[in-house]
Amino acid sequence: MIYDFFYNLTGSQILAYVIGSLLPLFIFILPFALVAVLLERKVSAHMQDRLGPMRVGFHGILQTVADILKLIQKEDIVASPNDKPLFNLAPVLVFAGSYTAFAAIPFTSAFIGSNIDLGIIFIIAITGLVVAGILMAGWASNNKYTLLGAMRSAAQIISYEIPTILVVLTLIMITGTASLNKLSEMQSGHFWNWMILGGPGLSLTKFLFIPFMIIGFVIIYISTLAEVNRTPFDIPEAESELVSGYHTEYSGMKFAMFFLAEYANMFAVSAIVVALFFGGYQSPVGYLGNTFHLPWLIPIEQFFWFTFKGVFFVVVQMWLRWTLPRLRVDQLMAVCWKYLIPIAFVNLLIVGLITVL
Amino acid sequence: MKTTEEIFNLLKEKFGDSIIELKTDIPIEQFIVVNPLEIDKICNFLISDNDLAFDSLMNLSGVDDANGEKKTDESGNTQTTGGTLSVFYHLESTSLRHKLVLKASTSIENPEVSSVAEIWRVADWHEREAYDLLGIKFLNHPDLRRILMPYDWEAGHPLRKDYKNPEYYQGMKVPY
Amino acid sequence: MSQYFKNIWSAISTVSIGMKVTFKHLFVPAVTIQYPDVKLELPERERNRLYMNMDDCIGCDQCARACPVNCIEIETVKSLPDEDLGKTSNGKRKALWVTKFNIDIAKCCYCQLCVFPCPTECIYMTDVYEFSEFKRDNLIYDYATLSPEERVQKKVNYEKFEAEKAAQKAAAAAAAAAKKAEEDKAKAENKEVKPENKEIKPETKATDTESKETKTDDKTTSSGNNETKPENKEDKTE
Amino acid sequence: MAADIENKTTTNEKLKTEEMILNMGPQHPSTHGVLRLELQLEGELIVNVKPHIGYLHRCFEKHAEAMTYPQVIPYTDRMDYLASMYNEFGYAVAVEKLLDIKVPERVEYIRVIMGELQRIASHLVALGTYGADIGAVTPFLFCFRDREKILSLFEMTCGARLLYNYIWVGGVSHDLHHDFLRLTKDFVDYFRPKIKELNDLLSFNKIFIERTANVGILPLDTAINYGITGPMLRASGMKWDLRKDDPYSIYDKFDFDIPVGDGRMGTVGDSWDRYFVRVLEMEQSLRIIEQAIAQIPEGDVTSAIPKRIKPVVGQVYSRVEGPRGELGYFIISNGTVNPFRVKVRAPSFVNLAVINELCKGHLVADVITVLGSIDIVLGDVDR
Repeated sequence: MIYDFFYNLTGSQILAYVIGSLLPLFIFILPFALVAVLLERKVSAHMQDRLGPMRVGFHGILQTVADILKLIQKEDIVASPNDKPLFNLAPVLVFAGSYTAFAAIPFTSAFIGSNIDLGIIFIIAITGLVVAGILMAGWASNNKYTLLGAMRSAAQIISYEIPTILVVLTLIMITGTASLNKLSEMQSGHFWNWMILGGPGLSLTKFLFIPFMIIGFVIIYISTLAEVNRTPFDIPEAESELVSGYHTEYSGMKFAMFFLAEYANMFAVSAIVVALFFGGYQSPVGYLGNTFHLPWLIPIEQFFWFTFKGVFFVVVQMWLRWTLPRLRVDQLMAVCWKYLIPIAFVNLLIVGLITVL
Repeated sequence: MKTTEEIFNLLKEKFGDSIIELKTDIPIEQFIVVNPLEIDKICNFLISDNDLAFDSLMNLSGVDDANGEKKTDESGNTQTTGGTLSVFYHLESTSLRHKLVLKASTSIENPEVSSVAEIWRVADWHEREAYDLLGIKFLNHPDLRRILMPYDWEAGHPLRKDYKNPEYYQGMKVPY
Repeated sequence: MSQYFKNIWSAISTVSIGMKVTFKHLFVPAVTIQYPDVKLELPERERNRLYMNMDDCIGCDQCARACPVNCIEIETVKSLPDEDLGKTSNGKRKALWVTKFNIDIAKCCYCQLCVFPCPTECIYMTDVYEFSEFKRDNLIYDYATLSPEERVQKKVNYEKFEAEKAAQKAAAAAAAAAKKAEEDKAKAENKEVKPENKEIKPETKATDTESKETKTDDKTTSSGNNETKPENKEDKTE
Repeated sequence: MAADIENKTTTNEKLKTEEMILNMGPQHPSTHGVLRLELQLEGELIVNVKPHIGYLHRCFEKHAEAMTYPQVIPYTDRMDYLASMYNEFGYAVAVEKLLDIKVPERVEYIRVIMGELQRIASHLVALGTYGADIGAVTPFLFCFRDREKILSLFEMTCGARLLYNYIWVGGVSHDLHHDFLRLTKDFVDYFRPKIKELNDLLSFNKIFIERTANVGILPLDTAINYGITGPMLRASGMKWDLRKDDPYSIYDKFDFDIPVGDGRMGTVGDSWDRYFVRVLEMEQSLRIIEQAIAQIPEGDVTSAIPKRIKPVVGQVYSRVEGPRGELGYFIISNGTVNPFRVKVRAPSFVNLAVINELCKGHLVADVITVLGSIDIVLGDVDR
């Protein structure tokens, strides 16, 4: 829909596409990243009986803006032995990897970056790009600690994509479509139509799906947590061992890129979980727009519900970060290969059997 | 539970002359003065003998006895020659609950004491510290090098009574 | 196989207990205070910056001796007998001009060992803790109340007085020596009559009296400091 | 077919992988101070750990020879700066044994209360930083919030928060503040449920157990041979606490038991045991403080402080149970006002020597776990 609007406006297809997919980047993600950084510091502070940033602006509202300004004017140190081209390319790759994922996420029924059919497969493929960026950063900083950090994060992200794909397969099997947009439309109506509760319609299979959908949700939530390097899987930037892993040597704007990429990734990942299981932009309790017959109000409400659910899961990620200690590298692999993948397989088989019924 | 005298007599007839004397006049603690080059045989016996069983070495401390004769030559600064460096071993048996203090003193010119690091692993670092701060060389110590001072500190051993702080250490002024 | 599921179950249960604890703490009021705006009020025995009440100080150097890091430097000049320096608050007569009294607060280790031996309790620790400086030698607090010229002047006139006294003593000694010389001569005539040793004894006694005499007048001048030799352990209980 | 399998193995030998030397250098977020660990790594597996110490060496023993006996006390504070009350306690007991003076009853009780409060504060730092090393930051904040209460108790009595110079030879510098006993009682009641909360959050957390159980196992005989003392020795299964086995001061008046590691979450003597023994010890210290508050008599605290300490020529070795282990003072006096030689048997110095034995074959992350469980303070190691 947005695409047609730009097409009429600019007349050229490519331009419309580019602007269409770039729109979420500037209007939503950058402000979100600012808010998320402040939110994390405030949530972690109150969980630890302290106040968090209180000085810049009322109750520290402008703290992240101050951080960004500081990072912009900070000197961008590039150590002499560093491998310069790789060193400068790494943050761009990580930044690009996590932002292109937003192209396929449906914000509202009216707007989606690019409505491709293989939406979810595209997102998982793109997040693979982040691994290349991290490896580059680790290698180019010419520092033993960052090399260790990069090796660990490569192993971690790649091995945690398998459980994600398995759970996505179960969903594709049930709904028959890989496009997130169609998936969100299927989960319309009230919250009992959401995939977590067995998807639309009132058949027996719907109730049989519920336990497996919950297991699927838990697995995908844990594995996406690992993909974003959040505790308890934040080993690549384990402050206590690797002195903050692959982005130790970065400073100034490059570090800001890594930093914002991490928060954008957090939202992208929770947006995927929301789109897959919690009805994307559908509201759980019906739309005011319908009751007052104002059609233009619906997309705004949908946008509100989408961000509300997304931010809710981001806060749960933060909550996990400030509660749990960190797993060791081999335990991390054990959790993935011994626990998540077998359970995801069994889940896939059983759901397959049920759909055949 | 054995007192120091019983242990002294036991050691005396076992090792004969390498046990020099039992000192009881110094208040608070009596100790047995031992020949420094025999110390590892004595300690081997102390740990292996089952009614002594000194299985834990509490503390090993090097002391500069500062008992050399002072000679003030014409320019007025005093030169101490002679004198001894001694090493105190505080042993304890955790099972039989009795304690023992050994003293081994060597001359200050070439202070040599045989190492007990093989018997009690705790002695390893204590002996390195005694070497580092007092210059007592421990024979066949697994890895005798400085532990607290910088590895290339040439200005001698700080805890000696006649120690002077060097003016510069690798270009940095030492006394602030 | 059962261990497998036990692991999963214990992982989920302990993680959720932990999260319950942190969730509960979201609603616990914060314990931290915003420092520059809100300042913690300190107990009255607080030990931060040393304060020196100069007009009570008698220059006895007890605090400088008690300090483990020697961060107190005191120089005193004896006052002339005629000068009156007034009394300290608890009635001790002051006899020494304190020409230099500085505390290097950068070296001070805040152990309060100097406060206890002070006889007139003029050095004590206040609860001021914000006294950082840009230059390090601003941290050397100079408490002496005499202006620089007065200090030099005090020293000068004390030397002058010292020189006078020495000259006076020399003159007296010369006179005594001359007097003694005549005595010897007189004694020499009637020496055969009295035995040898009695003579020596009065001899030595004479010199004793003479030396005692010189000691006495030192005492008068420095009576200030040894009369007030403080009984060094007078504890100041709160 | 067999040929290429065969030469594949040979290329393997040619593919010589040499070890990587990783310097967990003096500035590292989790070495508890300026300690350099030279790790020889085979990939992530540890072949050998060589600790380099001495970065914080301030030659306490040389200072002590230039000071008078009371002036040494501010220097003992700066050795194990997280448990300076107990350093002073050890030094005071040693010199009192040398001078053979008897301290009034009230002073003994004050010293026990202060010592046990300092033990809790020191354990709180140990447990908090241990959680932070493993990755859980929240317990660190909770532990420091509770430690602040103890520091304000100390600040009320002697004016300082970290380095007190409060316990003197023969007594204490100030008498207790008039509402010190009431506030300590409130602290004890406030703190007991907080230990349970710490347990819920960290001690029994599955990930924490996974990270610390069966890591860095210290068998009992190597522990005794390495001279390990304190919570580390008790975690290896030996019931050895100087407060009971070599009693000093009035610890025999209180009943408290000594927690011993029992391998609940792994084998006996692993990192989890060393952590949990400290948690149990905090509860025992609370019991001691409660009994001490109940029985403390009245009396003057500065009566037995000698004016000038000039001990007779002699030597003494006395030891106390510090929060990190056996803290021994070997004092030789030559009859003058200054001690002739003061040698300190520092618990962290001895406990650190065993890190090579514990870390062999573990991963890099485990070095941090083992180092955190040993709980060293570099001021104590380097003196």
